[in-house]
Amino acid sequence: MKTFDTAFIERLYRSMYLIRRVEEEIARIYPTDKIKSPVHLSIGQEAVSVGICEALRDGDVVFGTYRGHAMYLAKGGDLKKMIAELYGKITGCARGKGGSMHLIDTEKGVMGTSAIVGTTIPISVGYAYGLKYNGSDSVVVSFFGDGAIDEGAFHESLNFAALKKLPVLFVCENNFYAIHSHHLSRHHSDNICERAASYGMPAEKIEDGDIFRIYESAGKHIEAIRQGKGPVFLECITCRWKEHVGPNDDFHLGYRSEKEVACWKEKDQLTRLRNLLSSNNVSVIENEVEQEIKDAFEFAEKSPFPEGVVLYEDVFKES
Amino acid sequence: MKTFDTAFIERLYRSMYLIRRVEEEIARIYPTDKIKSPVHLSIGQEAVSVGICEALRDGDVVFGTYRGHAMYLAKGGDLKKMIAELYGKITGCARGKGGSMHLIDTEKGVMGTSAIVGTTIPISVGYAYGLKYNGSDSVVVSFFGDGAIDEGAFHESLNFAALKKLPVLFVCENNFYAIHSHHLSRHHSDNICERAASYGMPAEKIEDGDIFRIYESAGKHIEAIRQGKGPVFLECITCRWKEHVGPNDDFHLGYRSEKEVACWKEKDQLTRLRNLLSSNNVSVIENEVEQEIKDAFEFAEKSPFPEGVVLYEDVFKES
Amino acid sequence: MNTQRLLSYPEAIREALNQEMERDPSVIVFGLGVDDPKAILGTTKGLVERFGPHRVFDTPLSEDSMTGVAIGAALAGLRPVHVHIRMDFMLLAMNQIINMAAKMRYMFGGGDIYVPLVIRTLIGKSWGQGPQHSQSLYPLLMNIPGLKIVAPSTPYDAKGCMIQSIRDDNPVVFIEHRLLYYQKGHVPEETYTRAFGKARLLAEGSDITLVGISQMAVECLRAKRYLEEAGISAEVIDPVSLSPLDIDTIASSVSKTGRLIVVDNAWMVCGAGAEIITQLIERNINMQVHRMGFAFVTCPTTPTLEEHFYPNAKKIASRAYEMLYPDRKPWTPKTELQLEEIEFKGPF
Amino acid sequence: MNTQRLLSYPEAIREALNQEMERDPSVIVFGLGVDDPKAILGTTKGLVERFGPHRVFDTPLSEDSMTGVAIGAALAGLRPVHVHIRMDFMLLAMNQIINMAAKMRYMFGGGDIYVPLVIRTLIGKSWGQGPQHSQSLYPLLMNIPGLKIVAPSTPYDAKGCMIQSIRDDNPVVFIEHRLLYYQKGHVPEETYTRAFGKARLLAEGSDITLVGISQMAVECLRAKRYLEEAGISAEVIDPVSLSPLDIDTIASSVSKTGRLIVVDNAWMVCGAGAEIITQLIERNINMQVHRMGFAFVTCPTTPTLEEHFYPNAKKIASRAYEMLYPDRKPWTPKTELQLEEIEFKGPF
Ligand SMILES: Cc1ncc(C[n+]2csc(CCOP(=O)(O)OP(=O)(O)O)c2C)c(N)n1
Ligand SMILES: Cc1ncc(C[n+]2csc(CCOP(=O)(O)OP(=O)(O)O)c2C)c(N)n1
Ligand SMILES: [Mg+2]
Ligand SMILES: [Mg+2]
Repeated sequence: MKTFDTAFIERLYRSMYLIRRVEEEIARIYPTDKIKSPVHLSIGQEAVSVGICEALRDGDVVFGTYRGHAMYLAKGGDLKKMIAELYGKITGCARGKGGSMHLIDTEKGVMGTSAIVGTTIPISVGYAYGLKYNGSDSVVVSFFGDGAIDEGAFHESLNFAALKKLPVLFVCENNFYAIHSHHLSRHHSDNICERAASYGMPAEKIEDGDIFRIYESAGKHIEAIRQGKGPVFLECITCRWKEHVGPNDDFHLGYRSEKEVACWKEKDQLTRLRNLLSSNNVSVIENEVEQEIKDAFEFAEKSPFPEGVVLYEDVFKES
Repeated sequence: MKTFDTAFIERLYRSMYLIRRVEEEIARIYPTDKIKSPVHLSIGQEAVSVGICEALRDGDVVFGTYRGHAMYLAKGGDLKKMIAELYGKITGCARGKGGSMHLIDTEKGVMGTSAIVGTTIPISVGYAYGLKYNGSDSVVVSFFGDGAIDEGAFHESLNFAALKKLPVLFVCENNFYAIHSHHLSRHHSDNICERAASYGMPAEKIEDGDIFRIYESAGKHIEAIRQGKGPVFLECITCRWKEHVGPNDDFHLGYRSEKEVACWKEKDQLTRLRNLLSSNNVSVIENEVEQEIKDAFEFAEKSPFPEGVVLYEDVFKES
Repeated sequence: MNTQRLLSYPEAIREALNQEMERDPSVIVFGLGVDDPKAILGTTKGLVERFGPHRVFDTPLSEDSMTGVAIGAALAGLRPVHVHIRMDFMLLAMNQIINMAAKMRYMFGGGDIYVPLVIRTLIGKSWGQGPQHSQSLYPLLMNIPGLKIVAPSTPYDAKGCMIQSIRDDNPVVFIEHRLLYYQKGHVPEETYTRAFGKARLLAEGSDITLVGISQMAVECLRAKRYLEEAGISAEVIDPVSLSPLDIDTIASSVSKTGRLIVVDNAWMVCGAGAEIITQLIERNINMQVHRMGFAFVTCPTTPTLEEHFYPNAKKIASRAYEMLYPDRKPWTPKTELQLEEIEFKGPF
Repeated sequence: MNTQRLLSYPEAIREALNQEMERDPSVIVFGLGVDDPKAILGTTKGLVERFGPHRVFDTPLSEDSMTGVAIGAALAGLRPVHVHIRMDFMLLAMNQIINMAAKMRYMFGGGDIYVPLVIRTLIGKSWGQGPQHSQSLYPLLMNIPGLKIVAPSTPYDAKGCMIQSIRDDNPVVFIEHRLLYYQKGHVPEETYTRAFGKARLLAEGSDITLVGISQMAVECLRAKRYLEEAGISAEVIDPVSLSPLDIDTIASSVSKTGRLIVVDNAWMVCGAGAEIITQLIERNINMQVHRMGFAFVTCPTTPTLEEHFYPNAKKIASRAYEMLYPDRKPWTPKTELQLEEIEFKGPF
C-alpha cells in the first residue's frame, strides 16, 4: 500500500471521529426520548462510508439506507440539520418529517436514505442514467446492506446498470446480518461478488475493513466509472457493533457471539488512524469535532417543532 | 448418445406431432373467431416440453406460462378440455374463465400457467417445498421464457430454492426474444447459466434443441433432484417460429430475420423423429392423433358456453 | 386555434409526446416495447427514430426496478415517461410507486427534492384478455397521497393531460383505456395543457347525472342517447382527473338533477364511485345514487361471462330508467346505435 | 368454557398459532424474523422450538417470491401463514397477492385449485415510524375480489379469526395493529373459530354509531366514555371482517341512531369509510355521516405532526358532539381517561 500524507489521514480521522462520536451521543441521549425516531447506528461500520466518500468529489452523489448516519456525514451532510431531524425539529434536513431513516442533503450530494430495503438501488441506477444522459462525469454510489442482496430489485438493478454501462458504484456493506438473520441462513453460499459479476461488471470484495484499502479500491473503481467503463460492484465486509435498531448491545439475544464482534473491535479503524497521528493533531481534531457536535445538539435542542400546518405541506411541488 | 427403442421414439413422436398439429389447427381456426382468447403458439419449441415431460413420472408436476399449450399436452393434459377452454366453453379445463393463457389439469400434474411473466417461478418453488415437507420424492418442473430472467422473482426464487435444496428443475426456454426484444437488448451478456449457477445449483445449457439430449439431460437432473440433491437449472435454446401472439409469421416486422428461424426449421425435431420411424408407424400415430384432434375440436364446438350465473362461482372455496 | 382537426386518441398521445420531447430535451420515454414495431399501439411510433435510443428505449422485464430507475432519472433532472402496456404489470411496481415516488418529496421535507415522473398505463377490456390482463387498479392508487392520477376519455383531454403530466413536477399516473383508442376528436395542433382537478362536462341534461370514468364516459354518452328514446335527459361528466378529484362539478350537476349514477371502470369496493358518492354525502347533497362497475369477481375470459362482468351503455340506460321510474316495469333500449354518431368530438 | 381468562392480543395470536399447528401438521409459519429472538413481538415465540425449523422459518428479504412460495406450498396441501412485520413491505408482494393468490381459484375454474393461505401483517402508528413504516393498506386489498380481510381489535376475536383464517381454504389477510398488542381481554383456552363477515357490536348506545376499524375501534370505545361526560350515548362497532363486510350490523345500528362516524385506520380516499357509507346510502338509510382517518399526506415522523395525522378518541368525541349539536360551540373532552378502564374485555 502506498503511504498517505498526514493531511489525508487527518481528514479520514476527522470524518471517522465525527461519525463515531455523533452516534455515541445519539446513543447516550436516546433514552431521554429527545430523539423522535428509531436509530440504526453505524458504529463499527464507519470505515466503509468514510473510505468511499473520501474518494468522491463534488457533484458525485450517494444513496443509502435507514442505517445512513455514517454515509450522510462522510459525504459532508450538514450535522446540525441531521441532529435536528432526529429531534423531529423544523430545522431538520427533512423538516422533521423523515427522522433518522430519511436523511438528505442535496447540496452535498446526499440524495436520500430509505427505510424499505433495496429501494434506493434502482433509484441510484436511474440517477446514474440521468448523469450519463447529461454528459456529466459524476458518479453515483449506491450503498446497501447484505439484506438488499435478497431482493429482486438488486438483480434487476444490476442487470440494467450493466446493460446501459451506467456510472454507478454499488457498495454492499456486508455485516452478515439482516436484523438477526445471518447471510447463510438466507443464501446457499457466501458469494455475493460472484453473483454481481454475473451481471457483467467487475466485482471486488474487501474482507478486512481496512480503510485505506477501501479508499484506494473505491478510488480506482470510481476513476474507471468516471471514464465511462460502466458499473462496478464492491463488497465491504464489516461489523455492526450495536443492536440492529436502538442504542444498545445485543449479545444477550444470542444470535451472534461477542467474539465475532470483538475481533472487529480489535481492528477498529478509528483507533488505527488515531495511532497514525500525533497526539497533538488528534486533540485539535477531537476538540473541533466535539464543539461541532455540541453545537449541533444545542441547535437541535433550541429549534422549534413544526407547527401543525406543516403537516399539509410538501406533498406536491407547485410548478 | 445411447440408442432409444422404437416404442420410446414413437411416444416422443406422438407427443410432438400432437402438439404441432393442435397448434396448426388453432392457427387455422383462429381467424374464425371461435377461439376466444389470444394464443401464444409453441410451434418450433415443442421439443423442450416433450423432452422434459417424457422424463417425468406420475406425481411430478409442472408450472408454466401463457405459452403453455406444449407443456400442457406434453404432460398429458386433457386435449378436449384444452380446446374447449380456448373456445370459452364451460367444458374447458378452467370452465372458460382462463382461456389459452390459463391452462390446468391437476390430475395430470399440470398445475397451471400464468400470463404475468415470472409469477409461476416462486409458486413452483413453494410447491417443491410442500413436496419435500411431505416426504414425497416427486419433482416440480418450472418452465419459463428468457423474459422471466429479467424479473426479480427469478433471482429471489432461485436463491430460496437453493437455500432449502428443493426438488425443482428450472427450465428456461430461451428463444432469445421477449415479444420483440432480444435477450442482448435486455442483458449485458448471454450468460444465463452463469447467473443461475451463482445461486448454488448445477446449471446446464443445451444449445441445439436436440430432443434426445433434452430428454437425457432432464432425466439425469430429475433423478438427482429426486434423490434430494436440490434444484437444477436447465437452459434450452429454442426458437419460436410464429409471431409472439397470434397465428401468423412476423418476419415483416423486421425485428428478426427469416434466416434466424430457418436454421431452426431445418433441424425440426418433429421431422427428425419422423425419419427415425417406419412410415407405417408414422401413419398409425398420425391417424390416431388426427382423430383425437378432430374429436377435441368437435367437443369444443358442441359444448355450451357458461351461463351468466357461472360468473359468480369459483371466487372462494367453501369449506 | 384549429379546433376542427380530428385526431384519434393514440394520435393525440403521440403528438403530445412528440411535441414535449421536441420542446424539452429532458423528456425521455421508456418501457417494454416502446421502440418495437408495435410501438405501444402506435403511440410511440417514430419516437426512437426522431429522438434517438438514449431518449426512447425498451427495458428488461423489471417493472419494480425500472420504476426506481424512472424515479432516479427524475431526481437527476430528467422527465421520464415510463410506459406499462397493461396496468396489471404495475402491481410489480407498487413498492417504488407508493413507498418512494409518492413519498419522496414529503419524507425529505420538500425543498429541491421532487419527482417529475409520468407513468403511462393501459387498461381495459379488450377481447379475451381474462383475469390478469384486464385490471384497472386506479382505486388502489387513489388511496395514496402524493400521486396525481388522470384518465381522460377524449383525444382532446388526452393530449392536454399528457402535456400537463409531463410538465407537472410530481408523479402522475396517466391511464388510457384501449377501447378509447378508437375515439376520434378535435385536437388542436398547438401544444396546450389540461389542468388537473377539473372534470369535463361532456353533455348537458336535466334528469340524471351520469359520471363515467375513463372509457365508461363513452358508455355514458351512449347511454344518454339511448335514454332520449325514453324521454330522459342525462348529463354526462368525465372526471378526467381522479386525484385530485373535481367534486364541485359533479356536485353542482347532481344538485340540479337530484340523481346520480357513477360508472366505475374498475371494481367498486373502495372504488372511485364510493369516493364520489361519499364526498357528495359529506356535502349534504340530496340525491338518489347508484354505482356501477365490474362484477366483484376476477375477470373471466369467455365472452358470455365477460358480458356480465362489465357495465355498458344499455345497462346504464336501464338503470337510469329504473331510478326515474321505479314503479314502471324495467326497460332496455331497443335501438342499436351506430357508435360513430355517439362519440363526442368537442371542440372544448 | 372459561371466559374469564385474560390474555393479551399477541398472546391470543400465539395461542391460536400453537393450537392450530398442534392440530394440523400442514400448518407452517414463515416470514422475516418469525424464529428470531424478537419473534414478531412475541407472537411466534417458542414455535420453532416446538414444531421445528421445517414448520417455522425465517426467509430471505424477498417479499414477492416468498408470497409465491406460500401460494405454491398452499397448492401442495400446506396451510402457510406468511408474516410481514410491517404492511408497507407487502407492497413488494402485490403482484403475487393480487395477480395470483386472489385469482388462481377463479382463473382455473375452481375444482381442486384453491389457496389456503394466511398473510399476517402488522400495521400501525407507533412512535416515530414515519413515512414507510406506518401504512395501513387494506383499502387497496378490499378492492380486490378473491381475498378475505380481517382486522380484529379484541384478543377474543384475534384468536378466533386466526384459527378461522388458518382453516379457511382461501387467501386471508390478517391485520394486526401494534397498539392493540397492549389490549387484554377474555380469551377461552379452547380452540374456537370466529366467522368472517360478522361485525362485533362492542358497546350499545342510542345517539350515534361509531364504527372503528382495527385499533380505531379502541379509540371509539374511549370516545364513547368521553361522550358520556357530554350526555351522549354512542354505539360502537368493530367491523372485524373488512372483506366480506357485514353491512347489516352497521345498517341496523345506524337506522337506530341516525348518525354515523366511520373511523378508518388508513387514508380515507377510496377507503373503507367511503365503502361503508356508500353501502348504507345504497340501502336508503337516512342518516348524518362523517368519516375520519389519516390526513391525506404521507405520515410524518415528528410527533407534533403525527398528532395531527391520526384520529384519536378525543377528536372522535368532539366530532360526535358537533354532529349532535351543530349549533353549540365546539367541545373537547376535559377528563383524561385511564386507558385500562376503557378497554373492552368481553366476554363475547
Ligand atoms: C423490503 C423490506 N423488507 C423488510 C424490512 C425489515 N427490515 C428492516 S432492516 C432489515 C435488515 C436489513 O439488513 P441489511 O440490508 O443487511 O442492512 P443492515 O441492517 O445490516 O445495515 C429488515 C429485514 C424492510 N425494511 N424492508
Ligand atoms: C410482468 C410482466 N411484464 C410484461 C408482460 C408483457 N409480456 C407478455 S409476454 C412478454 C415476453 C416474455 O418473453 P419470454 O419470457 O421470453 O417468453 P416467450 O414469449 O418468449 O415464450 C412480455 C414482456 C407480462 N405479461 N408480464
Ligand atoms: Mg446487514
Ligand atoms: Mg422468449
